Amino acid sequence: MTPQQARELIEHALAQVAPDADLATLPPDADLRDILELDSLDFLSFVEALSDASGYRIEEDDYPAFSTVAGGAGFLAAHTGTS
Amino acid sequence: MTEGTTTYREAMREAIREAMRRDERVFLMGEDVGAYGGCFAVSLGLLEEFGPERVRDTPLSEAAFVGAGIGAALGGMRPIVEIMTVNFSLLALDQILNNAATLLHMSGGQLNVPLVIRMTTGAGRQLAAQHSHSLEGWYAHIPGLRILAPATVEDARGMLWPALQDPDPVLIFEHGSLYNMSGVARPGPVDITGAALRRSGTDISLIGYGGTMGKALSAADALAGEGIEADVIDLRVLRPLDDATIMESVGRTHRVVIVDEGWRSGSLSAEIGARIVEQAFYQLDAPVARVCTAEVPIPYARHLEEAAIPQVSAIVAATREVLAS
Amino acid sequence: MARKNKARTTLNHELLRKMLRIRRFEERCVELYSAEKIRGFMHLYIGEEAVAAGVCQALSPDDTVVSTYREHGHALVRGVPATAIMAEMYGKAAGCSRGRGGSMHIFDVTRGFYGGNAIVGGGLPLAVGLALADRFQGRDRVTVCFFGDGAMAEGEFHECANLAALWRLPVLFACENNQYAMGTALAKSHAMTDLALRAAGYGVTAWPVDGMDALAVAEAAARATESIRAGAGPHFLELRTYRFRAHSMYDPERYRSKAEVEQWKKCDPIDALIARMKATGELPDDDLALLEKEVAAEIDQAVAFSEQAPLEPVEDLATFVCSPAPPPSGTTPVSRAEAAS
Amino acid sequence: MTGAGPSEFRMPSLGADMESGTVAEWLVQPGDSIRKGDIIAVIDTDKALIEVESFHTGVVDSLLVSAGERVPVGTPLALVTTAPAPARPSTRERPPAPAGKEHPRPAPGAPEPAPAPPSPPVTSPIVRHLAEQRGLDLASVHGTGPAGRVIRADVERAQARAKASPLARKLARELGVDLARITGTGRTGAIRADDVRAAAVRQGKPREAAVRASARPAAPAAAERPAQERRGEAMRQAIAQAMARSKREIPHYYLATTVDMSAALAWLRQRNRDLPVPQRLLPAALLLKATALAAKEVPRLNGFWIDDAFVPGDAVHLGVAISLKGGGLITPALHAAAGRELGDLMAGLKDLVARSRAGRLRATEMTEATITVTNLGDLGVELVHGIVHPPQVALVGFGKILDRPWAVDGLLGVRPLVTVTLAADHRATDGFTGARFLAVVERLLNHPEEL
Repeated sequence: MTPQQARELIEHALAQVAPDADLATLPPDADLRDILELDSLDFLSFVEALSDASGYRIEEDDYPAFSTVAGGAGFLAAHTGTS
Repeated sequence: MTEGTTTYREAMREAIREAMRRDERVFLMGEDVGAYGGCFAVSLGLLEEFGPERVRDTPLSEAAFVGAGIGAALGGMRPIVEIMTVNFSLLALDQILNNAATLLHMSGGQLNVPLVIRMTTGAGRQLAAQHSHSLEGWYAHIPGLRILAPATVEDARGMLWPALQDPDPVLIFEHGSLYNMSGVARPGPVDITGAALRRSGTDISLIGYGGTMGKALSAADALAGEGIEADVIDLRVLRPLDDATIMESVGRTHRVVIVDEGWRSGSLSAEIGARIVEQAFYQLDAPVARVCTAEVPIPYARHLEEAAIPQVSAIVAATREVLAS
Repeated sequence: MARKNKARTTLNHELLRKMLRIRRFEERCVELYSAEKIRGFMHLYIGEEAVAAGVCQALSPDDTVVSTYREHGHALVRGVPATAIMAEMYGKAAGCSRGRGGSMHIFDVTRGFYGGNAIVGGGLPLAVGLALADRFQGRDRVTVCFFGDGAMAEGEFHECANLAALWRLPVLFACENNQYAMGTALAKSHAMTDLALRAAGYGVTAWPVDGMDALAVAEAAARATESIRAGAGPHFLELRTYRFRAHSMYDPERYRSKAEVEQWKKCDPIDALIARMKATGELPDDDLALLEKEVAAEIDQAVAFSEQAPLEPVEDLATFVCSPAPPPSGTTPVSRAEAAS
Repeated sequence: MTGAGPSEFRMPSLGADMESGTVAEWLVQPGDSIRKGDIIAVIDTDKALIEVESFHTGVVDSLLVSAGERVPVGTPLALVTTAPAPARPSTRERPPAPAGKEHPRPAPGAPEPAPAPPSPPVTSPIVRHLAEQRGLDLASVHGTGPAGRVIRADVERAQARAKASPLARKLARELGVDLARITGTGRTGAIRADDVRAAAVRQGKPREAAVRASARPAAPAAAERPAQERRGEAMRQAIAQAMARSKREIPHYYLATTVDMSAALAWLRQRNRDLPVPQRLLPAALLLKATALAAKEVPRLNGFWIDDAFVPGDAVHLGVAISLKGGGLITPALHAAAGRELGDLMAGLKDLVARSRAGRLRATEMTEATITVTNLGDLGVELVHGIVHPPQVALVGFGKILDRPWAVDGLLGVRPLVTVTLAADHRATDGFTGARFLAVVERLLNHPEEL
């Protein structure tokens, strides 16, 4: 998928765990846990939703890449086939 | 009797003597109160001190001399009328109920009846059915009267004077089993408006008066041996009842046993039970229990009489029952 | 001219005035009862006025009276204001018993009038006690106790006659023998109908009097009270009289014949006295008219007063059950009761 | 039919501070068959929207309070007929049908003069049917209708009433305890005050709850403010009350120990690798399980201090401190945590957190915790000095799992460490007991396979 597609997937997943957040204004390099006040359970839910939507199983070792929107989009784009 | 103590009988006599010394208007009237010294020897020696005018023997005519007491009170005197025993008071019931208790109201507040009527009450002395009544509860039914039941030597000594100061009629019921009881009686009046807590506990409220007080306290002692701590309330004043003291106790213990030597049906204990239900229903953690006299005329034979009237064992058993229910 | 007549007052005039006040007052009471202004039991004295008038003629203002439930007459002649009596029957706060007594319980302690006792014989012990108090306090006073022939059957009469005689108390037992205890004729309830004789059996000086003759009653009462004041102990007058009306407002009078009543009405004490006074010239027509006018005015005024008098507030229902002042309190005992020994 | 009578479904007390609640939503209608444990309504407390469950199996007879109505705790909300649910349409028609038409049910073989027996007591067919359904003899029911007629309410009342002392009734009302759920210890089965207190304890309701609650001054007029804001303030008040009471009454002692989490995290990582993402475990699950097992092993810390005595919990119900997104904190219970599989526990935790934040907790979850765990590690906190939630006697705190220098066998290495703290009520236990507890936690975390 393209970084843009990945980004949309991430925002969609985030919307599920942080429904009140204004994702449009979210800086791409902001730490998600800090800015959205996600705890480990929220983060796990986020990963779950994203794994489900992207079809890619995000391992725990991959978690650091998903601390920002940009990082996550890059990771997914890199690890899924570009079509 | 040890030093400084006196008997209930002597305390009552001393109270009469003191009242007659303090107030010229006070006189004692009744059957055999003079030369005989009183049926229960309460007034022994008073005739010698005060003479036959003020220690006045009457014919056997309860209606006349109780009514004359009322009339004398209307006329400015402070009579003490002794009725030998409560059963004879029935012969004067008309005067007590229809005159003493009603005159103030019926006259629109014009006529006070500052009269004291003393009488012996209760069973326990093998006197059989006509001399063993506990009818104080009946009298406590009547508005306009104050009903006192001294259970201690101190109350026997201290209740008479304030009773004579009361502008309204006061009936004092002396339980026949108490006359020989000894104790310390300080001179001076005692309160005649409220009940007294004779013992403090947390598990049950034992409510009694007069002749049942000693039994209630003995029961409390026995219960303490089982780890049950009883509040023991001595009503002292049967009319008007001191609701506050009763409800305060029930509020702490949530359980009640009322001990009443009257017959159960329509008794004072029934009134108290009803008041507890009216005023402290939501404090109750068990039904109100009563230990009353069996509904029989009091028999003569000792074992039958004992079976008929409230006993320590029955109070203990009733308490256990309440705590288990 | 009327003024001049009024000033000429004799014993007969006084007795007549007393009796007329009772008669007219009670006649008005019947009217008011029918109009439902007065309720409860109401017992009328009409026919017996000579007794109240005559006995009370002998009393001084200090003397005390204990009466029965047929006591309007006694109260009126002892000076209880007609306004206070009428207002009481209206159940008004201005009634002498503040509306708590009604017809049967007229009290006025300031006039030594101790009621108004609706228990037959119930007032007798009070009279004995009042006399006993007088003895104790050294007061020179007579206590009159009115009661009916019915009370002579009650134990309280016999106890009290004995007690008063035993203690030689200054009591005048005024027995109004109107022949009926409610609806029971004297002879049907007493084996021995000579009531004075029975009283004498207790050591009480006693005699019968014509209770339809006010003057005779007054003279007997004067003799008795004089003797009592002299220390002779209680006296008993059997005052033979008759009530012209029913026992109470509910009484259909099945127990006596109209003829008997008519017979007694021929002895109407008021008519008899008027006739005697007219015969002697003591009572010109003008005087009688004036007297009637004065009595009517007094009663009119009592009715008017009672009509407009306020009721006792219901909030005050329980006043006068016990005295307002709490009894003096001593120390509250908290000590443990002594074990019975 | 020998079914039990109707039961009142009452406004539950969902916490010691709750005085009243609003029925936010009914999830059942009259005529619906329900089973014990079914969620039948959503209650808006001052804290949250909470799903409340039925304690009875039966048929919803009638709803007594409509959605949006605010009523005091203990107010009957619905009547549930607890007779075995008959097969019938889920929406029951209830017209004033003529006798015998709606419920053609004469007892088999009973020569009953149909349709309406003329013998007393006079009553309506509907009421007769109701009585039959509940196995009630109408003659024994006191009628309060016109001319002593037995009306519906009389029948309902006749069996809805548990045998309980007046004091027990009052306490139950104040403490929000359902008398129908209590077995009385009186000689004839009567429920007494102590039974209610014990039940309240089981539900984690302190004895003084009602007294305190009612003594609290009324909140300022709140009608015009948003519900969220009111709820926030009320929750602050509730927390303030509970914590102030804790600090006032509970003599706390505090213990801490640092646990090397390397074994636990390695085990977890390995396990998570083999599990589908939705079943993945968080370290928190291990910490909770370790706490639950330790509480089971050291039961003196699992329970309540009531009336100067320790009352042990019937199982380990872990109160999990959950911060709400809008601010505030609640500590719902993970029930019977010691006996649950890790995966189950994890799922339970996720569900609990989700429902807490959605305001959909259940009554029992709000009231039955026996020991509380607070985990502030997500926020970077290293050490938690907690305050015990009365009437519980212990609170376990976990900090953040951090890589730190750590000496192992004389050599310095970097290990993931977590500081575990215990705040405990010194009235109930001594430091020795607390130390044992922490030692068990450490041992379990060192041997995650035992979890």
